[in-house]
Amino acid sequence: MKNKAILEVCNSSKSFGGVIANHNISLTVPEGEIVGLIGPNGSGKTTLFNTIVGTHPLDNGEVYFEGQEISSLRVPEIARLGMLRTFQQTRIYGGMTGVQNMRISSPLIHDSNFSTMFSGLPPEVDERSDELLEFVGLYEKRNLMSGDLSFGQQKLLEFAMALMNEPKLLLLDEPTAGINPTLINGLIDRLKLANEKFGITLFVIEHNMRVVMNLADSIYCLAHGEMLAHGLPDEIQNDQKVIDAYLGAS
Amino acid sequence: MSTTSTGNTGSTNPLLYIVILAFGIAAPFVMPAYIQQVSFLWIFILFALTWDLQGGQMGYNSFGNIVFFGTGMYVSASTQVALYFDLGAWNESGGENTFIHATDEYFIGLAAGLVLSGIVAAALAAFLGSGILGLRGQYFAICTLGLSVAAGEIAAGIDLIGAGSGMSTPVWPDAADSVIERGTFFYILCFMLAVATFIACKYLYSGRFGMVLNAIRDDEDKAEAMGIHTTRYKALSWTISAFFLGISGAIMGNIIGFIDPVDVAFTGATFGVWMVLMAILGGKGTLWGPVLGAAIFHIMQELFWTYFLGWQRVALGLLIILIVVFLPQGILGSLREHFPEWFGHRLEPVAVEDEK
Amino acid sequence: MRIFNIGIVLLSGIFLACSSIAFAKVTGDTITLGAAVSLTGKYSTNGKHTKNGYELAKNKLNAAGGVKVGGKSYKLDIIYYDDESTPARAAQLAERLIKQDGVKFMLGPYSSGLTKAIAPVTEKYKIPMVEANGASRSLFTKGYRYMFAILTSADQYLASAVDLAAAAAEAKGKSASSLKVAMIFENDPFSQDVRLGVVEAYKNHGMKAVVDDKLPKNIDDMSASLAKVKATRPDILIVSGHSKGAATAIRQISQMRVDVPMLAMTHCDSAGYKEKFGDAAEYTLCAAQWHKSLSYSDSLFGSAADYAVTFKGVYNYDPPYQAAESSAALQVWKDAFERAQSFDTDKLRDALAVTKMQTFYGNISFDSTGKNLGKPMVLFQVLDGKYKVVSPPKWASTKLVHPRPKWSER
Amino acid sequence: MDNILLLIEAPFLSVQAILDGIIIGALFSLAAYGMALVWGVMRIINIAQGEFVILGGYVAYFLYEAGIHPMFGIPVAGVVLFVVGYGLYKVVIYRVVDKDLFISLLATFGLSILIQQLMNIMFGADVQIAEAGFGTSFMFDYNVTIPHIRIVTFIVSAFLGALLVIYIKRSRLGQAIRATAQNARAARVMGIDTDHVYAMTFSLNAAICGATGALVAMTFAIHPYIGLPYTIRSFMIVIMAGLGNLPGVIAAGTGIGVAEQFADYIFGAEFRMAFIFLLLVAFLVWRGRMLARKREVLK
Repeated sequence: MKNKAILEVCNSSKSFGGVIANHNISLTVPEGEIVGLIGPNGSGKTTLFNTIVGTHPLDNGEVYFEGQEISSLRVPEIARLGMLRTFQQTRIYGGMTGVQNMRISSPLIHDSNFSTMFSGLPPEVDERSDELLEFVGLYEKRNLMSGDLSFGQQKLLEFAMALMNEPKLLLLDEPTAGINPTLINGLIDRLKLANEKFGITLFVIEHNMRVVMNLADSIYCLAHGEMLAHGLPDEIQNDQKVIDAYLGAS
Repeated sequence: MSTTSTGNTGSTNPLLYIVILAFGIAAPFVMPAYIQQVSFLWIFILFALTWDLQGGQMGYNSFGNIVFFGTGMYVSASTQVALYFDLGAWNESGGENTFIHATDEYFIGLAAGLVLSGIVAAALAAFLGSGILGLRGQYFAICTLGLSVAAGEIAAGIDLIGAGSGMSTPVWPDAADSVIERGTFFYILCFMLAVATFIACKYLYSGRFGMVLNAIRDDEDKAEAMGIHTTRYKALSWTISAFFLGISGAIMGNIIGFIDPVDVAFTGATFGVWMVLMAILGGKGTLWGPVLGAAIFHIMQELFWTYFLGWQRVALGLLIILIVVFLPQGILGSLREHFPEWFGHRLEPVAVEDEK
Repeated sequence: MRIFNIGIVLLSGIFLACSSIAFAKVTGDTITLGAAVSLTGKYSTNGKHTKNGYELAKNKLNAAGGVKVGGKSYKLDIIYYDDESTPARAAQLAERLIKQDGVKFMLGPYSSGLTKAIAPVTEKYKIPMVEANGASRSLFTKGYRYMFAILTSADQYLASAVDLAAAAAEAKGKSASSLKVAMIFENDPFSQDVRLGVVEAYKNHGMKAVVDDKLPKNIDDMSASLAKVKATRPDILIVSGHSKGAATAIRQISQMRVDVPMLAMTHCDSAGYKEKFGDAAEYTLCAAQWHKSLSYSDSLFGSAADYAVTFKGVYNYDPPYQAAESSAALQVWKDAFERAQSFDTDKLRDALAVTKMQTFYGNISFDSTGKNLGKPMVLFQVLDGKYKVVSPPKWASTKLVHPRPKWSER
Repeated sequence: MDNILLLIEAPFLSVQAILDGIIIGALFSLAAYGMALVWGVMRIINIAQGEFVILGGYVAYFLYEAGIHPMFGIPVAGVVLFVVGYGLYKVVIYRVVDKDLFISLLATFGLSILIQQLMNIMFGADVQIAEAGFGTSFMFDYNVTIPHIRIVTFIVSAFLGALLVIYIKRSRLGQAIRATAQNARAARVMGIDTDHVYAMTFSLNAAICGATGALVAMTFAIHPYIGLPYTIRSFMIVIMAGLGNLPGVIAAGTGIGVAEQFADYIFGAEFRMAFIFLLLVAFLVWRGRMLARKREVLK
């Protein structure tokens, strides 16, 4: 492994009332890389994300972020450490404008004590927000209600908000779902750029094989709540188990 | 889905402030006969503004804010009395005892009462908030409704503050009339408090506080996922509302002069609901909406009282239904929906100068 | 900009609305009085009695030539507002009556709580108020100079029932101090004041309280309290809680067969007690400010019985004492106007303070705190479906039936 | 303290409290079941529930005044309130049924004020009762009383509850109601006229309240302003029991009924309302805390 692991999951298990969603899953995400996570519908990908960022408590196992155990921390605490996730169903603040969505995502908000809670935000935040809106191509729509934006634009805005937060690790849940195919290439470029330019490690759930092969440095594959395979994109593409899982043969 | 006015929406014409301030200052001279109604107007504006701090901006629809109003009322009245007399004896007031505050006693007591009422109400909000603000949606609404009813019933059971017999506030000293008339004095307090509340809200909404509240309203899970200390902001927002409501209760108690636990202090079914309606009528989640809503509501209500004698509550019930059915976004909310560009929501192709 | 326009329109609206002030006190040949009464809310039954009492007396007085001041005869008129049975509203309305409608002469609302809210306002503006329905004694300890109450204060409502029980016990050779008292009172200013009077009375006799329950204002069930009464077997059960309390009590006492030697309450007649409950109401002692069988009379209404006939002719029900008091309040005003021969509020106050008159409702004269000293409370007992006065002895039309027969023996 | 001693000294008080509590609880359960129905199917919390109950009480009262035995008021009030409920749905409720929950909460709150005031204007604020004229039974040497009307109330509540459950289970409309409750959109796709289902659900709830009200008029007393406690109790029962859980509703209903009676004895009746409402608050906070432990929120 060339880089040290930023995220490590050891033997994570989670079940919901008898239905096992994740069973003994272990994986590592090396710092600075883009790691993909694939698997058929219902294989437990989103559950894994949820347990990593603290939405559900783990039944078993541990999660380490930058060497620190975070298994029992809650969502906001984990987010403040620098691990952020986006949602499959895009979630933005629909009643606020694009600019406001960006400003509120500034990591300065993490610091909330009596003196800072009531203050404004420094001008650097606006500069950075303009820069990122420009980056995702939403600058001219920045003062529209974000709830009125198209679905794809909201997806981009959510991505920009995540970047605004300056995370060390970003967990993306199907970033291309529902996006016009002609825009997908642009999105892939931006993801790669974010990884290179801002140095953000990405961990991406993705259904679109073309995208994930193009994007990821390495790929994990889940099926029926268990880790099926791990390897470089080429290895995964040719892995018989993965192919079977996707075709439903297993 | 509601709307917002934080940060960079269309700026308000400064003339409006001047006109409102002029109105506020001139009212006691221009229409002295209406001084109490205008005092109530300011308090109603405060009600709507403080409710909106949770209901509109934060998405936590509270029916329980009246608890802080009533608490402030009792705290202030008790302080005013207890500083100089035995509280229990005051409230039982059997026999031929009379209790009369001297002029300086009255005003010192009142000052202490006003300050304490704000502090105690705020502390209560911080305490209650830690438990109740963890609930969401209708559970929060109903829980606060339960709280407001329970508060009145509990107050009605405490003998020290007069229990169900209620409590009279100290009588205005006649000697003070040579300096200032009672109505005018309380009018000034109401006006100043409403202005202070407005300024506080405006300030809060202009910075990150308002933005965080809006984020909680739009998607609390997302806000948490982005690492925001949501609990802290929620509790603080309630505490701020409670502070102003507590003081308004203290003033109101003195204006009315008699505190009944259920009908004057913890009036969940009247003031408690009206504050919600006023904010919704004007447009919740906006700074000016509650102000506008309170003004319209108050005027309508006074007209109902005058012209629909005995039917005014029927009219009120109808009004509630009409508002929520046909104008759920409120006046400003509907305007924003139809004319978003008035509020600064427009395409800006080139980088124009940054607002704010 | 738009918001600005809205603001301007709104503000001008307020100014416009306020410019239509109608000043009224005495214009032409009309004297205008003001009253906030409960037309809606929990007191609306008694609020209606109050208003009917005012209206009847007003019409009767006007028909009889009105009020003569300075050789001119004036008609009476009354401005009503609905206080919705809440003190907050009542205080606002008093302010409104005085400052906007220019009312200089006030009539009282229904209930002690509302009177408590209005009295500070009338006092502040030095507007005399004759009130007929605020009996709480804390009204008379605040040094109010402009408030005159034509009724007996609430603490005396049922104290005489305790005295009656004591007398009955002593007549049988038992000591009064051996008696046990059970009290169930609504948690509101009036009923709690009644309770204070009862507490004073039973302490005087050295009796012991075994049940002392307060009921919430929204009560529709007092079975828990009554079960306690059954368990403790008191000699006297005293209940007060406006009409609602009276109706609930009598129903559940008969349902649960609560046997007590003496049962006393307030608000029997306004609850439509004997009409609605028939046998269940038998032998109950009821406190009242007034009753049509009393031998008071005046020149306007004739005797108390005549008043009842007149009232029934207009409103189609027997007048409860709340209506009678209210009618009498207007007679007090007329008397004061004619003695003062002036519309000056201070002169009227002084005239009111020395009132000494006889009405169908009873004698009226005020002490320095403003309460009526001229007449006592009466207690009647429901016997054979009729109200019979049993106390004070002067008016007693029959002897007290004591103890109440047990339910099983009826 | 004295109160607790009294309970120990006179054990039949406890028997009385439990009996009264169960019977009252049955009455609450009925109204609560209607509320759960509307809540589950339409996602509306009906604040006017208590007013429907009182309105039903007035129907029974007027029959009684007209010389008809108020027991007939149970079906008649059911029918009358069904019509009232249908009318209110068509005029007001259908406009808020798909909106934010808070909007419908406020709308029904407006309805409740409106109905209260109209009742006050039309029927007066007097306390009214419809006397069924049944006797009373005694136990333990006259110490425990059971008015027969309460037994009747209990039986009728149980019978109506059972009838309702069977109806919802078996009938076509019942099936449509359950389908809509589970997933309104899917039900619509499957050709169920959800608007009709909503109208029927709301009217059915009103009818249940009406029948409950007739029983209330016979057991307790009615007047225009006494609806709110019924609403709140129904609500409490529903949250304690959960939606669509009839055994839970009955258990919670009788539980609250009994708890209230004991609270009366122990804390004094003046704290009865406070007790109910604080119980509500405490229960909600407790549930919120329990869920937070699982990193979930009460939604």
